[in-house]
Amino acid sequence: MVGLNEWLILSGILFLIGAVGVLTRSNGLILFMSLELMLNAVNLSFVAFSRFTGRMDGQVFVFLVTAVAASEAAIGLAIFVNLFRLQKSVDVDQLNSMGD
Amino acid sequence: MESGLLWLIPAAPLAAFVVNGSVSLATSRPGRHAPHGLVHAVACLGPGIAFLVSVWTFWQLHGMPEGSRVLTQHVYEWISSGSLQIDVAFRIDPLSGLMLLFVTGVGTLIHIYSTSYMHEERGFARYFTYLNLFMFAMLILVLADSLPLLFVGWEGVGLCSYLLIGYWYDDPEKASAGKKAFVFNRIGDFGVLLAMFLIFWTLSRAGAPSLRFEDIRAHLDAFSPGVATAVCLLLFLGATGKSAQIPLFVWLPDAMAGPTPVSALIHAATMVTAGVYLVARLGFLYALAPMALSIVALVGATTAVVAASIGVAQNDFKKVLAYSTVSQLGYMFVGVGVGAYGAGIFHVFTHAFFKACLFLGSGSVIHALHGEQDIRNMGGLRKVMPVTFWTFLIATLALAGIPPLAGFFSKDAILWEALSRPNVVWPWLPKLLWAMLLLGAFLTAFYMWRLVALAFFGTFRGTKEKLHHAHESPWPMAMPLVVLAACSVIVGFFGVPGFLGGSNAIDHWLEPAFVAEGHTAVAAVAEHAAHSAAAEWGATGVAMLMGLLGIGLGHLLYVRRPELATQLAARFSGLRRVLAAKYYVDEAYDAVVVRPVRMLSDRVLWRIFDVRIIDGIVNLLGGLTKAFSYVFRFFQSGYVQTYVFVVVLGVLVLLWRVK
Amino acid sequence: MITVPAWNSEVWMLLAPMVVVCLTAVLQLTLDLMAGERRVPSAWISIGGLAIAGVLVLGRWEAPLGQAERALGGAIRIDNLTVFLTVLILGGAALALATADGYLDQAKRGQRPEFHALALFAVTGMMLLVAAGELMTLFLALELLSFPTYVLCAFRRDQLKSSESALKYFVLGSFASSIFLYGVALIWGSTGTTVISSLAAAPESSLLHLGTLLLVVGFLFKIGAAPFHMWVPDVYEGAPTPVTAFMATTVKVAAFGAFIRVLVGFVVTQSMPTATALAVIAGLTMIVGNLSALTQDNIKRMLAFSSVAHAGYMLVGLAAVARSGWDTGAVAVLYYLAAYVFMNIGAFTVVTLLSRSAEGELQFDRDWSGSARRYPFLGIAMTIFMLGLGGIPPTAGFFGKYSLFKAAIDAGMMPLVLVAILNSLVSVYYYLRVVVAMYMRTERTVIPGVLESLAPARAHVLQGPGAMAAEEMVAPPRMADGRAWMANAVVAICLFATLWLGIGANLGALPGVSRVIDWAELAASALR
Amino acid sequence: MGLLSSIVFLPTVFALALLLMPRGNDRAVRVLALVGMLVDFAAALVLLARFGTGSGMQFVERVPWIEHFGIEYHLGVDGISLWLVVLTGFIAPLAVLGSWKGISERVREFHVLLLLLQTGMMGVFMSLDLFLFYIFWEITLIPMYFLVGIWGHERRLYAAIKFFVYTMAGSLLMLVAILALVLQHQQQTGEYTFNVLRLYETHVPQSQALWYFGAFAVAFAIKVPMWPLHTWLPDAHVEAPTAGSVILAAILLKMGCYGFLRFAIPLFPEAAMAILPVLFILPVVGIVYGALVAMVQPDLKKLVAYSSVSHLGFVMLGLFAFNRQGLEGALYQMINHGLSTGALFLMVGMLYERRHTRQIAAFGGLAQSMPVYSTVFVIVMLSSIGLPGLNGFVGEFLILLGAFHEARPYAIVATTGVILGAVYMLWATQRVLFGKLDKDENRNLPDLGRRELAVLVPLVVMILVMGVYPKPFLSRMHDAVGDLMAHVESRVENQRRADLAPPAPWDVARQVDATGKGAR
Amino acid sequence: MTKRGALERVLFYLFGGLAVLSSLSMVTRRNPLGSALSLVVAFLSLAALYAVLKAHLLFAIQLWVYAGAVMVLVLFVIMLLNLRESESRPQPLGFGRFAIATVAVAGVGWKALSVFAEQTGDAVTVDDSFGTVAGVGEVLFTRWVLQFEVVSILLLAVIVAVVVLVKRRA
Repeated sequence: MVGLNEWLILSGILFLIGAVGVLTRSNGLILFMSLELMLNAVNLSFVAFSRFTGRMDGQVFVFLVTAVAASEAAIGLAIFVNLFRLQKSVDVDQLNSMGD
Repeated sequence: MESGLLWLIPAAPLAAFVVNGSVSLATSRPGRHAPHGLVHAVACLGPGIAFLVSVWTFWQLHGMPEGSRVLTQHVYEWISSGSLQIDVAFRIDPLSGLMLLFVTGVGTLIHIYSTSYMHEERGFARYFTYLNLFMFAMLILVLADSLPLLFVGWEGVGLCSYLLIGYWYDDPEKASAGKKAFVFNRIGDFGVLLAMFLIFWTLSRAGAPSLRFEDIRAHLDAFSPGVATAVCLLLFLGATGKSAQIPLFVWLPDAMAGPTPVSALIHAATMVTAGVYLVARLGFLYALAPMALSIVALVGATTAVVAASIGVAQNDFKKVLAYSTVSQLGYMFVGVGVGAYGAGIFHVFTHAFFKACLFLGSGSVIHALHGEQDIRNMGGLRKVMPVTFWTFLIATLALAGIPPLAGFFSKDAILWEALSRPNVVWPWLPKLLWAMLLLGAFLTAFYMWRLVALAFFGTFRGTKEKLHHAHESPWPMAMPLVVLAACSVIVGFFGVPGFLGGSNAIDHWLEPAFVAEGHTAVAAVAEHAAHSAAAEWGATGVAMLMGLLGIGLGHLLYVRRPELATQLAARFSGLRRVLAAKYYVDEAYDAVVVRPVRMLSDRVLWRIFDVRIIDGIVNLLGGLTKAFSYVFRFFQSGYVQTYVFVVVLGVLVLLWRVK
Repeated sequence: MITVPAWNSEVWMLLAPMVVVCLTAVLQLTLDLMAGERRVPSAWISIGGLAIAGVLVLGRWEAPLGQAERALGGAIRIDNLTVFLTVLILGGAALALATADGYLDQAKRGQRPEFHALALFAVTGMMLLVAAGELMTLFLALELLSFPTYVLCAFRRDQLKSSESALKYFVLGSFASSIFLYGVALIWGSTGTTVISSLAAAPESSLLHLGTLLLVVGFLFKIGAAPFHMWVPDVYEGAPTPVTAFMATTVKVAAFGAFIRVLVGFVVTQSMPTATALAVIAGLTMIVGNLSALTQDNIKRMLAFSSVAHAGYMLVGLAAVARSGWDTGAVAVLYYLAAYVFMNIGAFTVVTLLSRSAEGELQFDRDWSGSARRYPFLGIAMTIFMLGLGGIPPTAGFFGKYSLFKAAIDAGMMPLVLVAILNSLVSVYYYLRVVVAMYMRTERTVIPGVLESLAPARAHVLQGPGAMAAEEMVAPPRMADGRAWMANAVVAICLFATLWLGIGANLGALPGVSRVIDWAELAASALR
Repeated sequence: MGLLSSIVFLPTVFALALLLMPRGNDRAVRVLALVGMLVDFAAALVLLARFGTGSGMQFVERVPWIEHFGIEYHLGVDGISLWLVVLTGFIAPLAVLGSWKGISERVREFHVLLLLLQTGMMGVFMSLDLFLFYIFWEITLIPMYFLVGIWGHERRLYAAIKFFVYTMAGSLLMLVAILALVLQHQQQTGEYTFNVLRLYETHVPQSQALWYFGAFAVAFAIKVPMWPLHTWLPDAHVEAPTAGSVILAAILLKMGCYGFLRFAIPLFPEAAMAILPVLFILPVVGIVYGALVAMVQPDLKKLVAYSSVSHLGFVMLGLFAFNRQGLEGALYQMINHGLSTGALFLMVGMLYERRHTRQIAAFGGLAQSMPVYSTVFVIVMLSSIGLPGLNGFVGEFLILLGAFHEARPYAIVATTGVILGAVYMLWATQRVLFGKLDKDENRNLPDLGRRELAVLVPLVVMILVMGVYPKPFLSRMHDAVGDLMAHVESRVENQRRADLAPPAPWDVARQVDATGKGAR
Repeated sequence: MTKRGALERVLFYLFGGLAVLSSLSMVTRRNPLGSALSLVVAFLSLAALYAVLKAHLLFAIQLWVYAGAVMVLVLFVIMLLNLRESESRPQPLGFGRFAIATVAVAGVGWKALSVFAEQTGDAVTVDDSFGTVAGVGEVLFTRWVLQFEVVSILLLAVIVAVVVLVKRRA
């Protein structure tokens, strides 16, 4: 049997990889994908908890989160598209017109 | 006894001050002129009325039984705070009565004199305003029944002195002299203030908080010897300021920058004697502090000699007189310092007349010579200005202590008292005092005769033009001279000592003012050692001899053999220079006090402490805050991933610290 | 086992305010389609919708928790706290949106209805957020308020700053919501429930602690507490000014409201050093916010950092709640929120009014020199707002700070109060800089911002004596010159509120400080 | 609306009226502002006339305000605040009149701010609720800040900000102390109140009381300003427009002294007594230091500013002496300083209007071209250096006398201030008024005009009256000062009894003082 | 039971490892297209893991929504913007950025994962409806119906939002 701890650790690792991606990739799209990965990592832990407690609420949460993630994708990509129109790039390293 | 009229004495000059002040202000704008007649009339009327009332009061006082000769008037409550109650209340006893008499008398004369002397001045209304104010303040000083009220007059006369010295304010030196006078007086006032606080504190502890002279006299038991000494020395500090004694004497010669009548009135006859008056007024307190008295006497004697020696080397007509005044004030302090208040005040009294006469005479000369003050440019005025000459001569002889003029009696009284009264603190003091005073007497006679000789004898050394214009002064100037000269002859007879067959009326008159009833300590000091009349005769003779010697030497050097004087001057040129430069006291003050303090204030306190340190800290705090601002802004890089990174760091720290 | 919510009228009444706002958003879009070329008074529609919602929600004041709430499984709690916060949100939104039309016209940006619709959706999210009694609902509400806000930030599509701010907000916001969500996951996983009231009784575990921590981080991000504040300045600066006003106020109210509920609901009951942590964060937030604001030249950026600082002040109140458990801290925070809404919307509206061509001339030191002379009302108003933000009597800001400090002292947190005091002092300096610029510097005749924006060829032509006239010609009208009465009215309302909430006494129907405090206390009593 | 409220808010009403006036008519603005100030002064005079003897507060107005926190709108006046109210009323019209010509820009705003400032100052002196007091206290800051910042001179921005931040620093500390005190009171009595009179009875443990007193003291000391927290003052004074300087010197600084008298000392008497040596040292240093630094100032206005540091050192010394003479002297000196320094600033302003410089070196010999001005200047200067017969002496004398009772060494050093005061004032007078009129610019300076006379004559008259006949002023202080002393003494006595400590030397003198009073 | 357990373990490590590897690949690809494809693999692995966890509905949803819709959207945008080697520029923090980020994240991970590692517990036995459309649907539409509605509003808002952002100028 795979223990809850293992599931959680897997979820955690994925989350952390996503975090590293957000931290390091200056390509906006890859950064964005990393964010999606983080949400998915959380989803995994929801499902794992659901499985280990027998409550299906966790799966409902995943359902809801998936919808949110899709929305996030739409919004995020729209923002990128808009930005690309202005900047001809989605490189976040080029984005510091503000800042001290 | 309550008297309803005392208020009139100060009020009259005050009213004159108000009127003249208004006139002066109203006509101050260019192109306007104050009416001479009105100003003169008002100006003279003020002190005149005061004089008349004073005479009347004096008469009344005289008519009262000895020992209870006190007239009082409570005018209104001035300051009242808790146990402190200071009233505007007047009190005339024999001492203040006497002072009153000659202050108003001489004052009136000098007002009259001034009407002529200041006739050409554009600002004469202002002059009389100040002069009237001075009379008011001086009368308050004399009439006050408490120390604070006396202090009002005390500072008031200082103010007027300041204003009048700086009367010709457009001359920076004159304005500066006024300031100097005020500041030196203030140093003295510092002492007076502290003395008042100490007295009040002492009396508070004794359960009788007050600053009235009567109350102080009634609670002398409250003063321990130490406190009494402290109070007396503090008061004496005030006296040295006002009466130009060492170490605060340097302002008085400079004060000659004022118009000459002012010098006569304020810086010779009245104000400068206020210090003596103060010591005499609180004589019962000084009696508790023999040490303080001895110091007073010693300082007085030293001043007498030092000032006289400086006077020898001065060439400014008025400066000579000024040093003479300082010197004579020293005599007065010796008088009061040895406990002979009567003698001291007697000298104040006589000095007022002959010194005023001398100053007015000098004014007459200066007036005639259109402002010439250097005696080296004078000479032979004897014939041009006979009235001035003769009155001046009389006054000079009086000052030199030639019998039977006024100065003789008073000076002799002091000399004798100084010699004859044993000193409990320093037994050797009487002889030393006597010797110094003799030296002073000799020098006085010498420089005075030098002055007379250079100014009135010989031939005129100034320009022809000046001689041509020189003339005898008009009657408003001449009349006071004559009156004062006459007084210089007469007033001495009020104090003819017993051994000369006199009754020493002044001493008897004044005595009740100095004695605290039933106070043993006072009695102990006041007790005369028994001396034979022969000794008194001898001492008097020596003193008189000194005066004659001085005159003789002066006559020899400046009338008979002027070349000898030149030779002597060349021989002792170093000494001459030191004397002419007043022992470099001014320079010493400048180097030791004025410059360092100014330097300290400017360079250290202001530019370093205030601006650099305090403000520096304030600004540094501001600057540091701003610097931190830039530190934080450095992290606000504008890169989104930096922000994410900081979030992760935040989580990291929270995880590791909180969990 | 599973309670089926009875969706009866009672439930609908409960949700009615949110529904109304949501429908208003839809109405905006529909009307736009139907109106064609005609101008739709979008702002008025929004205000109307918000007002109706306000009336509806006020009906729930002091109402007991009914069957309906239980029916929803604790997902929604319309208690006094909700009502108080909702009214604040609605009021703030109405004020912020009232200024939007003028701004958009000036910016020559269409899509006004969409703007309002998005904002109203966000308001729906906020209302839900403050009403949520369950973590998943909280999460959804958070996202519902965030997504439209991201887009609102990017509303000036033509401006790089606008898009950049949206991107930053989006990236960081998503990152933070992931963390938040992870927290929810762990909490649910360790306790089996996400309902706040049940969580209080749940057994503690390290997993729960971890989840709680992540949840709190999510909140701290939303309220802009250090070190999770770094998005604030860039986003506030880049976003269109009315959006900034909207974000800086309503979002903060919503986030703080929810945070208080969560905090008191189950965080403080756990054996974690919550109070200390909050105190440290509060201190750090104040320091970072104030010190960073100190040297800013861009007014919006300065106000952004100031809003960070204000989050710090309010965290002082929360720290006091966490320390003492008394609700005085919560009362203070609620009062402060009310004050903060008015002061900030007022300030940002003045910014809107004073910046020519929308988003120009924000370097207040330079661009606003002497502007109080031409716009005396705005000058006075801005001064009062700045004084208020600086916490100087007689303004709401002072009273807010006063009650916060009082709560903290009550809770025995004197050192924190002293830190706050020092910070107030620092803040006074930069708030006054604005006043200095407006009043004490001489008015500029040539506006560099305008000249720089011109092509170099034309700029040098303008150097000559004709520069003045040319400047008048090329400079687009300030909003203050044109259709700005609504914005001015907003300023006036905020001005009055800022003063009245500082020193007002109860005058008949007009609530004074005392009554508002009473209300805040009633609201906070819902936390017990 | 009660009398006190009228006095407080009449200026506000006039300020609002000014705001409603159409633009452009500066003269009407000035007249209206002047009328406003005069009406306020008249109200203050009514207060003075109706002020009765007896202890306790008079004309009390007490209305619940922010009930939730026990905050009340609570005004009252006793012999301590009475004169400050009257002084405030007296100075304000003169300040308006004094800036009739000097202010030509933004006239309306200027006067609105002056009127608002008036409200704030009046409020400070009348508030009996700590919270209300704090609000008024801070309110005064804002108009002053603008007055300096808008109508000031070259370095006005620096000065204005410095003034504001410096003062804020202190008052924020005070706010914390207020809160802590109120909390303490609540814990002891269960009553949440800001009523000063109630808070007087709060017992604060000494360890905390020292902190609270410190916080209050710093706030007030900055305002006074006490050395070494004085450096904002020269800057603010020099940069402020005339009216600003006048009000700053005459009234605002008194708020600090008043704060000590009404709040800091009676609230925490034990703490004050515990650090008495420090409280004596600072004013004494201030007296000497202020005088020395004033002496070397090349800028006339700065000189007057530093002289304020010195003069307020006297006030504070008297205050901390805390016996009847010291307290009444301090109160008296507050008024004196208001009159004389106010007048000096007005006169410096008049010079500035004529010559656009304040450098002493730019003048000289003005007595020739401006005799009336010079006369007034000299009178005011003499008042400032405490010449007997003028008002300054009465205050200084009482203060030093009082201080001498409590702390002789300090009093002795402080008395040197009398000398130094004369030095710098006379020197400045000499350089400005006397000497040769050798600068062409000064030759044709017009003397005082009718308006300027109208400004200065009331001041000079008061200077004279207060010097010659201080009784009506002092007698109205007696009851309030007595109350204050009784309160503090009983507090300290209680503590002493609790501590079983031997009586301090200063108390012996006080007891003697009390018996002396009885004997009279 | 053990056999099933073993199978589960194998599947867990297989898909778990795949998910981790593909995630790493996603994060480290230089080309966004490569990243996107890696992410698809990760999503698919996650879907498989959902299946292992008996979340059948979610398995499907994961395939449709993530691997399908979201990734198509991403790829579409990548194509639209024609993004290729866009990271040729030196980065502000260079390689250091990667190192620092990893350290920081590892620091967080160390603490968090150690908490996870403490978690024990076995999967509970569940009935057949667990994770099915019917089972999840029942819960969703009873207890979580309000949240469901909220999501619908969210989607509506997002539609408006996206239109606002990308609509061509009128």
